[in-house]
Amino acid sequence: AGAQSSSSPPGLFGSLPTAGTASTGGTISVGFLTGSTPLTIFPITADTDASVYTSFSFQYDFFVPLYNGPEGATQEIDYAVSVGKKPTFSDNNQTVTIPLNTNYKWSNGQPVDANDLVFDIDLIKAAVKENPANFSSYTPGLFPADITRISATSKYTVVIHLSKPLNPNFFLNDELESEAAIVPLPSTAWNVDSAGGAHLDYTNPANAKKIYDYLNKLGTSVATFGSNPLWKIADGPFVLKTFNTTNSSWTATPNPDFGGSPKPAYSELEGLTFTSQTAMLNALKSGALDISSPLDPTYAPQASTLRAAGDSVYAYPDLGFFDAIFNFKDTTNHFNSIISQLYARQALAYLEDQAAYVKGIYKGAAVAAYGPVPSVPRTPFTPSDAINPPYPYNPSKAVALLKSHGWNVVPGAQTTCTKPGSGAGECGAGIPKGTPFKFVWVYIPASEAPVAPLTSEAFASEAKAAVGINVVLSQKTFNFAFANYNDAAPAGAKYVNDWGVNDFGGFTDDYWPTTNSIFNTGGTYNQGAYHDATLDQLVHNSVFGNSASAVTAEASYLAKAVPALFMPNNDLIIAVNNKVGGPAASFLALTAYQDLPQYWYIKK
Amino acid sequence: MTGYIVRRCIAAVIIALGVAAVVYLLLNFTGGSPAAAALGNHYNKITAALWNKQHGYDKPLVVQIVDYVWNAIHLNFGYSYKQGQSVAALLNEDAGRTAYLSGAALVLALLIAMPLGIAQAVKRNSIGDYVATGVAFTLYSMPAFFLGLILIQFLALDLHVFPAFVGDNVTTTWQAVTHPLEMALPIVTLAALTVASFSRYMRSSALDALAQDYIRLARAKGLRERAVLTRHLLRNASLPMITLVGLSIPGLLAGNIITESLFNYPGLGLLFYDALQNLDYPILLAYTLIGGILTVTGNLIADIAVAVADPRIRLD
Amino acid sequence: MTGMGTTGVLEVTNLSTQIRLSRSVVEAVGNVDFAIGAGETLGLVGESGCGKSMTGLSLIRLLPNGGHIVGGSIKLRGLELVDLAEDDLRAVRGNEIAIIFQDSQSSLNPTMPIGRQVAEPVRLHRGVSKSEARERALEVLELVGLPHPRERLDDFPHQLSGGLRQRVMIAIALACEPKVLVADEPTTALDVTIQAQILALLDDLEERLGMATLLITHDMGVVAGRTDRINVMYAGRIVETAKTERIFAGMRHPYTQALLGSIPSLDQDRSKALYTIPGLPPDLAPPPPGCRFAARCPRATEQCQVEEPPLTGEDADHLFACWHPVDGPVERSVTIPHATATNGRAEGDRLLQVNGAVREFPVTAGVILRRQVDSVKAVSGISVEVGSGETLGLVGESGCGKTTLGKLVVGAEKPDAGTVELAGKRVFDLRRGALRRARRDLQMMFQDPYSSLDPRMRVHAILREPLQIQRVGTRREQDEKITNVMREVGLPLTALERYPHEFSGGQRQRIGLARALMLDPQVIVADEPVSALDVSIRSQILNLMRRLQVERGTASIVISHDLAVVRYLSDRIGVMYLGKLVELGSSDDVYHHPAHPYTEALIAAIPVPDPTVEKHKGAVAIRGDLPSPRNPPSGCRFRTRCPRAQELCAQVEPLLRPFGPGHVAACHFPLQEPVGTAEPEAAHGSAG
Amino acid sequence: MTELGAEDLVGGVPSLGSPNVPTLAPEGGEVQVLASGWRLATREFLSNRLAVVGLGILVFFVLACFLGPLFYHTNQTISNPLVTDGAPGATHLLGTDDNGFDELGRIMAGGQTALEIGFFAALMATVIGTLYGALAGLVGGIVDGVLMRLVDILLSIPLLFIVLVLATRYSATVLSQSLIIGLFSWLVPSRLVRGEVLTLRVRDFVVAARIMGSSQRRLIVRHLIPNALSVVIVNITFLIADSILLIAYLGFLGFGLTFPTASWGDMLGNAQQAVESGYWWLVYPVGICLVLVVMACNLVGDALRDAFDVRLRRR
Ligand SMILES: Nc1ncnc2c1ncn2[C@@H]1O[C@H](COP(=O)(O)OP(=O)(O)OP(=O)(O)O)[C@@H](O)[C@H]1O
Ligand SMILES: Nc1ncnc2c1ncn2[C@@H]1O[C@H](COP(=O)(O)OP(=O)(O)OP(=O)(O)O)[C@@H](O)[C@H]1O
Ligand SMILES: [Mg+2]
Ligand SMILES: [Mg+2]
Repeated sequence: AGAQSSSSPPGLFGSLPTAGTASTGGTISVGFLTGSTPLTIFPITADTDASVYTSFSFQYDFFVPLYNGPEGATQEIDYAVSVGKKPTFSDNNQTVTIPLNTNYKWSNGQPVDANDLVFDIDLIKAAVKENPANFSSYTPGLFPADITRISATSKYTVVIHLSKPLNPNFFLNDELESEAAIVPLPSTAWNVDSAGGAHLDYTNPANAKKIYDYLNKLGTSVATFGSNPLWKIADGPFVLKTFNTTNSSWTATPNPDFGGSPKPAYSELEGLTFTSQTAMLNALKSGALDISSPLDPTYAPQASTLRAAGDSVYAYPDLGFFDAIFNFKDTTNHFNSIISQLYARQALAYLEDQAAYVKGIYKGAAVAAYGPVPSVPRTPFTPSDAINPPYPYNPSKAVALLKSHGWNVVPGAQTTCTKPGSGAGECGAGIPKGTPFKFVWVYIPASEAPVAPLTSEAFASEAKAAVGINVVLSQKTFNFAFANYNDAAPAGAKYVNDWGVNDFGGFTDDYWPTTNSIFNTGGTYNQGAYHDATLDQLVHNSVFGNSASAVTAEASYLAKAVPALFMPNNDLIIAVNNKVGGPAASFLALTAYQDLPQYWYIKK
Repeated sequence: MTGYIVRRCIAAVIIALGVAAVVYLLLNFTGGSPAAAALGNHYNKITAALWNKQHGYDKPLVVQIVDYVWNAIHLNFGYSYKQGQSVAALLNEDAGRTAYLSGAALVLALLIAMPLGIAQAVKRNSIGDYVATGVAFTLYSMPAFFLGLILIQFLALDLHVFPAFVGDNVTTTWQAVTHPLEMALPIVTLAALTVASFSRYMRSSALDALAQDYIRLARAKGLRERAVLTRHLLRNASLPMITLVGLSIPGLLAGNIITESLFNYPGLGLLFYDALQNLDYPILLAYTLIGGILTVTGNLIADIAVAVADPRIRLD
Repeated sequence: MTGMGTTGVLEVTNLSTQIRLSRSVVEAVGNVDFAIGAGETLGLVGESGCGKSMTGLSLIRLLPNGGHIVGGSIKLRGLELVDLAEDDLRAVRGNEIAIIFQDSQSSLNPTMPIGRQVAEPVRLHRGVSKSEARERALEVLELVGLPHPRERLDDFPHQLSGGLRQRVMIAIALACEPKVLVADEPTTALDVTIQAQILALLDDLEERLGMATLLITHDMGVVAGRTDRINVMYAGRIVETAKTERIFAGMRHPYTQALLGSIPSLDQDRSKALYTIPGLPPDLAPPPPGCRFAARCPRATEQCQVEEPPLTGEDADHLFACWHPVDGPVERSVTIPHATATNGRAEGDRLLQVNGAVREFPVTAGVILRRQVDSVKAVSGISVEVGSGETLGLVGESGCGKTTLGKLVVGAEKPDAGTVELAGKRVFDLRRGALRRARRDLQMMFQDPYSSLDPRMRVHAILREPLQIQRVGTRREQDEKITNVMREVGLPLTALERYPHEFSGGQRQRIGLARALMLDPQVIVADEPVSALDVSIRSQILNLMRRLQVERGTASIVISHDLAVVRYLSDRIGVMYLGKLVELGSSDDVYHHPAHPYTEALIAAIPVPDPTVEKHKGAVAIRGDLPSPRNPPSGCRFRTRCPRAQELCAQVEPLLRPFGPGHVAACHFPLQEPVGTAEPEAAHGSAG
Repeated sequence: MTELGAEDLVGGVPSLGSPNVPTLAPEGGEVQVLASGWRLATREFLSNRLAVVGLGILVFFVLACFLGPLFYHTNQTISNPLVTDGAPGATHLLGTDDNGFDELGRIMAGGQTALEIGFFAALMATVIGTLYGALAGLVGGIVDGVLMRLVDILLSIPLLFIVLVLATRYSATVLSQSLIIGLFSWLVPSRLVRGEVLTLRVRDFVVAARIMGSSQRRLIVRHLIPNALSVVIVNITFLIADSILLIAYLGFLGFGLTFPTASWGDMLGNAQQAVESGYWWLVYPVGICLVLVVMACNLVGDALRDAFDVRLRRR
């Protein structure tokens, strides 16, 4: 099955730990950064906790999700670590039948069955009804709002009826499998609304709400994580043993009732907290920590020292994209009109020397990316544009493009529009004569993303030196930029003219990498208010259509349309103490924020 | 005496209330929206208005300030939406460790600075004095993180004398106390921040005292030099230090932010630093407020201590 | 070469002490010889900076940084101290030789109870227990006349008045019954009344304990009555030594002569100028060759410039170092031109009139908003007047309100009640321009010549400032005026380009005077014009002021705690006590026929530079300290220290009653019978 | 017995005439030739060897940072990802930084901004503090009480916190950093000036000027300000040192200046990572520069204080 079969994929930075031979016993420790320590153990995760990936890997150590992935470096569902088997779609893609594995059982002896999945979805519905922010994977109109009925048709089969036809790939990969995924919950034990209270009928929405409120309250109360008997009813490879509230470090022991395989061979899994990546590395070097959390690419140069200290260091990107989004509403210097012009976006794209960024800034720990679906890691949906970029680095092409559209290009100074108008060879509608090509570029500080300032600075330098485009850099914290330099947020209106480009980070893709809600008109994350009818249709196909290649078409279109400046897809660096062994795939999965600690062991 | 203390305390309370109001205003002015922070992706006009109403952010600023101060008096500093806990609980968790770190650093700084300052004053303009002055100035001019970095690089990573960071086994204050080796570098870093200014101050204060006639008189009585220093000089020269210690509290707290994040030590400074990255306003507010109150209290205690220790200060 | 043979407890021969500075070496003491026998008191006098203190400090080798003994010997009953090991020397310090430091106000450790400070040397040298040492401390504190010593053992120094602190200092010195006591200016910082008490105490103790005492002072009056012998020091050398009476009656060194001649005495003829010594003592780093006094000596010849005179004399009992010795005191005969025409005040001439002036300073407390909790009654209803051309003197102990009254007169303070009128006009009720113009007529000269001059202004700017403010004259006229005034006060024009700190104290005081004169005021208030100055400089300034009084005819108020100074300069004298005017009259009346017991006591307390007078003075008339001006005693404020006080004094406040023409005093039991009854006007202090 | 007659009057003044004193010489005596105030202060300052070293360091860095780039030409505006983090060598004496800028050139440029910010912030703090303190000290009473309590309150809020919080909202430029630091560090100078004004106000020379009828304005301009100035000047050096340190902390905590400007503090911001990555040249040279300059400011300030003090003491 999945995890054991992967070997070193192309584009891997460094080398994976060797498998060795397993011994029994011992402790393996995993590092966390303060600020991304587990905040919730109850697997229905609210928005406020959702960007903290460790909450999920922490939860999944104890509770096996319906669908989990990826399979090593392959961006697909790994059925070996999922409760569900591959579902079938029927009735014009409106009925989904999900068969469950029969080998999982709860610590209280109950099997993990269809009711447990129904229980989870009922609770999710209750949570969303209370406040959409309670379920971080919620997208308006989609899961769970698109479910009309859900029923357990047999002990291990669940049937879901959808209100409208959905692309099966979309429903499986983006809705049933996603970060804050669907996790079957112990419906016979957790269906209570108070400690020792009566077991309630959770199919009654009122009860579901009560149960959700109760569990959610306990699930975010870190002080009782370690002691609450509810959380000991687990079906995952581990059971939480202790949780130290002061620094959120924790220990877990193998779950004797774990129905999957392999069963953990060592006796304790430990989560340790560090205030910085540097502190974590120091701990690794001194042997106090076994497995790091994903590190920034700026740590790439340290690979050699770490290796010298006897650690394995490897890096691989997560599926997703980084982009600096254009603000199509920024009227400062008519930037909205300029950026609406495809040629202007193309010119900017030509200025990105991604190869140099990867080499000089990412120190090799990244791959160039030119669209929402990167070339690495490879998915079945990667378009050819991802491999052969439509606008590779070429400043002279940028110059030529601008010149041919009526701009007076003055490298090193300020390029201005000399031929206003919307005809051919003219700047475009709404750009008066003399308009400077100039905008504010917002990026986040090095303390939050070490490369962000550097790539922003490199781009700004190039734009000015080569084409005379003036990029005014402005640093804002992630939270500030995300909440305010965002046309899709209510607070954004106040700041709409404060920014032209927002390089706040990027998005993680689901295994069906549609940009629904990111680039489609009205999408909740369409922060720059990009509007393109063609794209809207393509996204619609990806979500509601039936084509298995819809998402490739969408990605290919976006790579050419440049709705944002795509940035290199950076690697997540993982360092592992050589004493730890395991199948390569289990280590590769770490680069996608997936912990599969059951595969690891202490080498003999 | 009691009258003085009572009056001084009332003044401190008024200043502390002022601090709370100013801090609230300041953070409000910097334009953080707690609703945006709390609601995340689902932040929109309607949810925000609802949320603001629920949490009292729709009231006039003055009322908000009064409410905030009122709640702060009751040790209720609000709720951290990012961390999902009441701020008071978060602070409570970390306060002990930070107090230990700062306290130990302060004590260490005093233990070094007081004898050093006196020795420098007694042997002034000697080679030793120059060297000590030079070192003091260097330390005083060194950003704490730079010093910490050098210490980590040389003492921990190169020479392996101390651990480079505070390990996971130090989670309670008591553990911090019982792991002196792990705490050595953070304490030294933090202490170095203050030891320099303390010893400079002690030196000049000791120089002043040495020039006083009562020192000459003590010698004229036939006292040994050591007795002159311990019985007559020490107390008089140390009096100004009390005030300085009170004044050094903000510096220590600021140093905590640096030191704690540098050495992986979970304390208030780190809490603040994380909150800053997350724009976790309730924590920012509370920490700044506590910093202010500690400063006020520090000054208050220093004033009272000086009054107790210095018989010249008239208390009526 | 010593005059005392070998019987001395302490014998100092050929002592030389230097202070090494970074750039120079100060030869503070050079070839000094003296000896003191048991029970004997040796006086060491001289101007400031002549090496008196260094001599005293050399005896126990407690010199300032860089100071060390470079030669000679100090023998304490045969024990050589100069090269004694530090440890052994410690056994001598505080035990056999005790010292009372100059400026003793800061000699007590402010954070240690006085009992422990007194007990400290006892424990150290006697090796006794804590409680025994405490008992001894009690004993000596009683000995030095500290009232209620048992209760005060645990007091801190700041809780004691200056006089009591000095007593504690003496107690510390005497705690181990030393053989030798060095008293360095033991009374300089104290008021005359307290000084008299302390000197009497020292006298008494020397006699009872049989110590050898070295009494260091610059005040010839102090040594006159209390020493057996006097050494006169100048620029690090002993220039003359003899028995006290002989020094005063038949000094041979011109310096000694000048020193004595420049002190105004109480019976000084005001028409005669004071004797002065020109210039300043030399810098001792290094000292000039030849006779060190030569540069200031009227008798100096070629020889004096190059050859240093040895300390010799006709007999071993009177030695002096001079090539051209004088013979006895100088006859003061220089008359001040026109001075004889005493500026008697014409009846009804009231240039300046102060009516019932009251000034109380609030005492505040509270940290946030300062509340007034009490007030210092600095001036409590004083009425005086000054006629044109007349000089009024104000005397009284420190803190009695003299300066405050002076400031009220010139408008530097606002009275809380009462008025100040100049030529019948209430000038300070005027506004703006009129007020500014009125201010021309009232100027002040300050006590501390340094702090009264802006350290960042050149003299030229300082002198021009009043003219600028008052918009008097063109630039050229102003410069002319400045030149004239500079000449008047005797300063070279080169001084105009300099900053205040580059001047000596006397020169600064001249600048202060010049500034006061710039506007040709009608009244000048001179607040302690000479108290910060050395004797020789003091007489220069007094002569100058006296001359200007005569030449310019400006009315003035002279404030001083020194009755002799006030008497020399004033036509009339007012005596103040705790914010009240207790006596007012012509100088002669006040001095020769005082009506108020306080005036009498004050006069009696002043040490007179005449051994015969001084040695036969009676007991100290005033006891105790000045009460706090925050809550002055009821009734007569002097009653708590008055030997004549009775019931009545506590209940009824005495009014000013006439005792002759222009002579009033406020006392229920005066020293003489009042003439007539108190008229309302008299009660306000004007001459009736 | 010596008899003195009217003929002994010298220059119209009675005195014990000495043959050595020429007639018509001023009786006040010649003015001693003492060193002037500034000379004294300078001598005192120069006698402090550490201070001279400090001054030398300051002068060196000011020259090196502002004139150095004229001789050592480097690109400091166009970042070049291809030559990032290069080790020191012949083309780049101190290597290159993570933008591919020449580190030595960067140190000069960063020194300029650090010194500029330090200076501007100090200047602003001084101006505000002086005016505020002078106002409080002169007006006195309730106004003084209120103004000073406000200072107490602001002083109780740790400066680093305020600046950090503000920095999350406003992006940093040389001007804005100077402004923010300056706006929040005037408190200490205001206290100093107020204290100084309070003592000066009752000094006799001010009383003297008042008695002459001087206006309030003249008092302030001619007497109070010049005399309070030494305290202020001395404080400026300390303020500069503190400001440079403060921007270093801001840089470390991630709130440095925007590209392509950088100050030493910003450059040290990533020190921890750079050291661990083995890029020592990005840390120690700039760190040493920063420490040296801050130390030099402190040394000079210390010595100035002593020098001014001695001058005032030497009456
Ligand atoms: N600490 C010192 N350092 C350098 N020179 C000093 C020091 N103390 C005194 N002197 C110098 O030594 C000389 C003698 O000083 P000393 O104090 O003995 O004078 P004095 O006669 O006691 O004067 P005064 O009446 O002012 O006390 C003076 O020239 C003085 O300037
Ligand atoms: N500005 C002031 N504030 C408060 N109290 C004052 C002030 N000026 C003077 N006093 C007090 O008023 C009283 C009288 O002071 P004043 O200076 O007039 O006395 P004085 O006779 O001149 O004394 P001295 O001889 O010491 O100069 C003293 O107790 C003094 O402490
Ligand atoms: Mg002396
Ligand atoms: Mg006075």
